[in-house]
Amino acid sequence: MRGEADGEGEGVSTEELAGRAEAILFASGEPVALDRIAQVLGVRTAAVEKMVLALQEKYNTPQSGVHLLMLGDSAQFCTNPAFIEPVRAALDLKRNTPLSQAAMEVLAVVAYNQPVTKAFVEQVRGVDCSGVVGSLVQKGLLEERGRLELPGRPLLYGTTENFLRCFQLESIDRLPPPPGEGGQQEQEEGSDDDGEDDGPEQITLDV
Amino acid sequence: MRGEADGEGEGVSTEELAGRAEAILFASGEPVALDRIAQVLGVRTAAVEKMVLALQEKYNTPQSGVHLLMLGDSAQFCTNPAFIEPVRAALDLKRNTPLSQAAMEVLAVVAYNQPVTKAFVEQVRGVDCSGVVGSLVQKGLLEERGRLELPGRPLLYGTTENFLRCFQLESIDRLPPPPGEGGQQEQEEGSDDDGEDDGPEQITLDV
Amino acid sequence: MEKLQYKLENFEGPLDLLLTLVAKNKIDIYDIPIAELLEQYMEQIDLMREADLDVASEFLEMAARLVYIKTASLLPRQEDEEDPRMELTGLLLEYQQCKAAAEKLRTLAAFNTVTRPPEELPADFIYKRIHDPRELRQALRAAWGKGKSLMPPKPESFSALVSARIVSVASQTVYVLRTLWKRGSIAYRALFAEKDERSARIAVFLALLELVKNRRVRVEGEGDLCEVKLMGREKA
Repeated sequence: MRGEADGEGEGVSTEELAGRAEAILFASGEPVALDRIAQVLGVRTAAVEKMVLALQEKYNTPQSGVHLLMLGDSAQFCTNPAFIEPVRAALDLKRNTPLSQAAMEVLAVVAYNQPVTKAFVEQVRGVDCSGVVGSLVQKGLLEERGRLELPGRPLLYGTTENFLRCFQLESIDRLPPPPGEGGQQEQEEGSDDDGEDDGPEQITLDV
Repeated sequence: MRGEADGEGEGVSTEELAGRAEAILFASGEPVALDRIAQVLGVRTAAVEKMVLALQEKYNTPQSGVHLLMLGDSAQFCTNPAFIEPVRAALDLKRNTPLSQAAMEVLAVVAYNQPVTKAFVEQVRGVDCSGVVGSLVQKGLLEERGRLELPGRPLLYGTTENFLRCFQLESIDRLPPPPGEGGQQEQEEGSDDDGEDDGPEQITLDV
Repeated sequence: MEKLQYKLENFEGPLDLLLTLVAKNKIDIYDIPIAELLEQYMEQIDLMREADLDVASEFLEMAARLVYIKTASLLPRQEDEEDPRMELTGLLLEYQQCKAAAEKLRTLAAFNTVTRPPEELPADFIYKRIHDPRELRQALRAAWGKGKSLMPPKPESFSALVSARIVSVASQTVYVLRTLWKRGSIAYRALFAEKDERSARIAVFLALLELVKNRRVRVEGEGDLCEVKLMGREKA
């Protein structure tokens, strides 16, 4: 086994050479130059080209999970693009962790007050929200909605269609009425709903 | 995309399902639990087992560059062991330095008694093992397995799927029977077959 | 007994050294001549010291242990009492098994396969979990109190530094109860929402503790969803 690496292609069957090429291509996540394979296997590049063609014939069928691509003078195995969704589902679910409490709060503040600036959200929550807002945009729950015509022209944020889907809302008007607490924001739209006995006046505190 | 994750295996041909499984295994690179594949494809784990067996039949030939391994309840693609030299040569991989005697001893104690605490390993070997355990975790041969509900809540360690691959085991049950007690070195060979009752409990110490 | 010259670095530990001595001298592991073994063991340790090498503490610990076993075995024993050497026998057997198991594993070790790095797929970050819309309401409620209590202090609040008003716990007990009489329950944070002064917040907190202790109110839930409820009167 050892000697072969330094490269004498003779004495080794074509099938075995093709297997070696296949192993090399598989193990490398990146494209591998055919030259390089030829050098390692101790054969001509033309022979490697032939092997790659044969491998492509074997792999590149609609049902195959793996395809072999030629990229210039290199070859690379990759997932059959037709199956990208199940692959994502299998590998990506980690990314779909439930929203953190912080994310939920930011989402709520935006949902009930949109469009709003990040500064507004931060004022309500009293903490920096850049990271959370960014990740909610990435998750497709918030989106940019233009800029506020104020010094610095801060970005405005609102909720997305995907947000409505995740929270099973037909439209943004169907948000549950906001809690009255905190005293000042409730005018927005919430407390007009009758059943909410925690209306703003009830929370009025005597200091 | 959504649909597949929640799983409707119906309406999709067996070949296509096998292709999806193949794609998932290929793209992951790491061992993937059959359960996980089943969940994503919306089929039973038994069906995935069948697919994996079929894929193994397709891949695990002497000439194939790629083999499919079962490692515990997971499957993983890797290169055909026969072609390790050309693969190393092409990818400039260093030969693995063989594990030290200390590392082998720690691995042995953990493999036969897992999950175990470091204190247990140290008791058997009579020396501090922190460094060795740490480096085995780093090498991906050992992993943390939660904590023992004892004062100090010590970490528990077990072997990984990578361990199974490196030691050519399909599952941890396939470890050779542990060397028997009373153990002058010669006795081990004998106790291999009949000595089933020298089970791991005899190595077990009370921690 | 045959003289042995080893280097301690060659041993995995004191048990390894002992096993070597046992093997070299063909000692019956179930009937260890402890005095002789101790003597040989100490010789090795002394050689190490002469060579000016650090002797790992484990080796010294084992020496102490051997001395102890030797002493104990000189003392008369009750019939049912265990031979003090048995513990050592047990340790040696266990370690012997460990070494044998390591040898077996070594024969299996191959390291002859290479796996593939995970494919770098463009990630799909779109959130897909389904939530109850009421969670938003809850979150908004939790968010609201926060800003009030965590925002930088208003200029007015600095006047307190000068006038340092002390807020009594009694007044805040009344405040908490009054709030709860009206509402039945309130988010924990909301109780503090309008209390800008530190002394007021402390007083509210102390009042709350007092009320909990006297079973007038109950605090439920955790973190930001924590609710304070009036006891004996559920919210209508």
